[in-house]
Amino acid sequence: MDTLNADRGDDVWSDPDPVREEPGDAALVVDLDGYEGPLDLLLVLARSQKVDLARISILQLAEQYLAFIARARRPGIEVAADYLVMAAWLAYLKSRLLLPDVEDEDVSTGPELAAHLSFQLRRLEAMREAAARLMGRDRLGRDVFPRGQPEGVRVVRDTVYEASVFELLRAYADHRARRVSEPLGIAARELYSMERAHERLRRVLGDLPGWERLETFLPPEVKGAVFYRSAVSAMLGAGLEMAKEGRVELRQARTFGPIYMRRKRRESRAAATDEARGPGAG
Amino acid sequence: MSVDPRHLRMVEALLFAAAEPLDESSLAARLPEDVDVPAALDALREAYSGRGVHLVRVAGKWALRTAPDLKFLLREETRETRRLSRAAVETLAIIAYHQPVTRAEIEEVRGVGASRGTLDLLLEIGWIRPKGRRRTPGRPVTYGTTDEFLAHFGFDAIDELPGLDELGASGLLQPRPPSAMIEEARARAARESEDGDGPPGGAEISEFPRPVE
Amino acid sequence: MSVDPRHLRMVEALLFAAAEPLDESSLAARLPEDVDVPAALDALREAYSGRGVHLVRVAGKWALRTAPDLKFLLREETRETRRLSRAAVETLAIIAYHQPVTRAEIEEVRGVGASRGTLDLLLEIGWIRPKGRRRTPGRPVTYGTTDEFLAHFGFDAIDELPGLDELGASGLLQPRPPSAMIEEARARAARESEDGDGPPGGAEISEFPRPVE
Repeated sequence: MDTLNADRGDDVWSDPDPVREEPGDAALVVDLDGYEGPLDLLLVLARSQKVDLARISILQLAEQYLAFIARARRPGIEVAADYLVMAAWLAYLKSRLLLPDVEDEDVSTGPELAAHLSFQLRRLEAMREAAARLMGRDRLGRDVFPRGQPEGVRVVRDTVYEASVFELLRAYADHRARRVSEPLGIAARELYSMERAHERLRRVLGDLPGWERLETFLPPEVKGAVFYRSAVSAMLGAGLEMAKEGRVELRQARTFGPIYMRRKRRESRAAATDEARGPGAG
Repeated sequence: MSVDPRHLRMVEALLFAAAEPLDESSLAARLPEDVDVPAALDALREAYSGRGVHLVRVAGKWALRTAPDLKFLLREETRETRRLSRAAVETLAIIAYHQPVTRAEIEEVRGVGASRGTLDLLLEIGWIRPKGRRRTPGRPVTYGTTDEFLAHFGFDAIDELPGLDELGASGLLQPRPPSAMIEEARARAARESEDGDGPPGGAEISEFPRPVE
Repeated sequence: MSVDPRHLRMVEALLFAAAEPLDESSLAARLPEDVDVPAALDALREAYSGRGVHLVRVAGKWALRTAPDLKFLLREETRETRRLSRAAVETLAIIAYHQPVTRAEIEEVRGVGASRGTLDLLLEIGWIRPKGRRRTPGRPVTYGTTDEFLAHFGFDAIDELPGLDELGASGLLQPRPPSAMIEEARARAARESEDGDGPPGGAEISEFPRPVE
């Protein structure tokens, strides 16, 4: 894995076979290497129509692409998934272009889809031209040069120490990456256990005759959101347990609403078992 | 209005000695108070035009640079700079023209996932930097170009990017096609479905076009 | 005898860009054959006399130098910019991402004792400052970043620092196993018991009821 990454690091400079950049694809894409994804292939095909990109026939382009992919899929050779997804989409587009428009506000019409594809192609081509123009400029250190022996007037800066954003991000990323290779240690965490909740509920229940919010039963030492959450769920669990034993009743008026609990009265023990299974235990 | 020649040679000396481009306030801070810095810079730029060294403005600052037409003399003495991959060059152009732009938007324009290491490389060269966050779900980081980018490619400001206005006017820097483009496509589709009972069939593609290397 | 101005500007550009003084034969080697190097040098020296920059001969070689009478402009001691050490950058990054964070926590995260000098240096530069005290035994001081930190690195707010997922996406961070997530959860749990300002993106637990204080 490390070797692979190192190789790709170099590739960034050496204008690599673009499809290979995605690990895993390299073995599959035999006929399509040299193309940087379906959009790149489409752009190359579109150029073969030898007209302004604004005037290409999207229908014809879809045909060309589908024919190309059909040939690329010789027996035993697989074509990368994204090329097939594009093929499926273009087949759909073709049908939309050839059939009358559906009267449906929610579905884009064939021409709209075609316009979007044409837009994407023109935008990609525009960016490629822009990139070529950019790299063809007179560049510092290649075409134009600064003074070779500066004598040292520098812009006075407020800070004496220098560090770039890149260094900062790199340092943090390196640090995270180093952590990962360390032995895995699972931090012990203090949580409120069911046993403790059960015990506490048993103890405090006698003092509370009426309906009380579940939170009132929480122990006073609850601190921190994680601990709090564990205490709430342990308390609910203990409450349900005791409801099953017929010792408490639970009630919740609405979803995510507050949960209430009270001691079960002894006289109505038989009837209350059903009640306890009602809203609270659901 | 003519500039005092003594002031001119002071500005000249400072710019020659400087290791990096100087802005007007840094120049003014080092010069006697009575020096009209903008006027002196203008006069100096004039004096150097046509010479082997030019006074240029990069990223809002002033610097002396060898004349571009003399690159044939100077190129050989530099090590062959390593060539950036097509992916890196395109990514740089997209960031320059669409900034601030998120990684997902770059991928959308290129039609492929950004390979790991491309942004990393551009960050390391110092041509791009994180600019902020997009106010959309997930608040993704946006990227833009740096002053070093401007200095390297010899721009005074980012709006000097070649073709920027035309691209902006054509709607190609927008995330969606402009409505004019959709109308056009609609008209063409109408024409095509009229005269084409037989779509032009894929058979004529005898030679597969190869991508430009 | 007059010198072709085109030759003059070639010599000028070569001398300007050269990293060291050039002798006449190395100049001649880079110039077209018909350039009379000694004559061009003479003419150039003449052209620069009285200017802010002089063409001078040092140890038999030629170089452009600031005019001696203008050295006073450059003499002002330039403050040297020094790069931060690796350890300091890493400490700074940890503080930026984990703030508020105590010295002991930085040491635990880095796996080495943070030298007192590193924190002192960052405090002195003004990129970090004490933020409050942790509610744990000993009530240790916590640290966080300052506005100067944001200004230096060009961020508007601390949450503009790219997140871990974005570092991964840009290729800066290698994929990690879930142990890192455990660390994160632990760090978050620790932050929640903090009495200083909340964590930078403190909204993550807002949907749960807070314990009554």
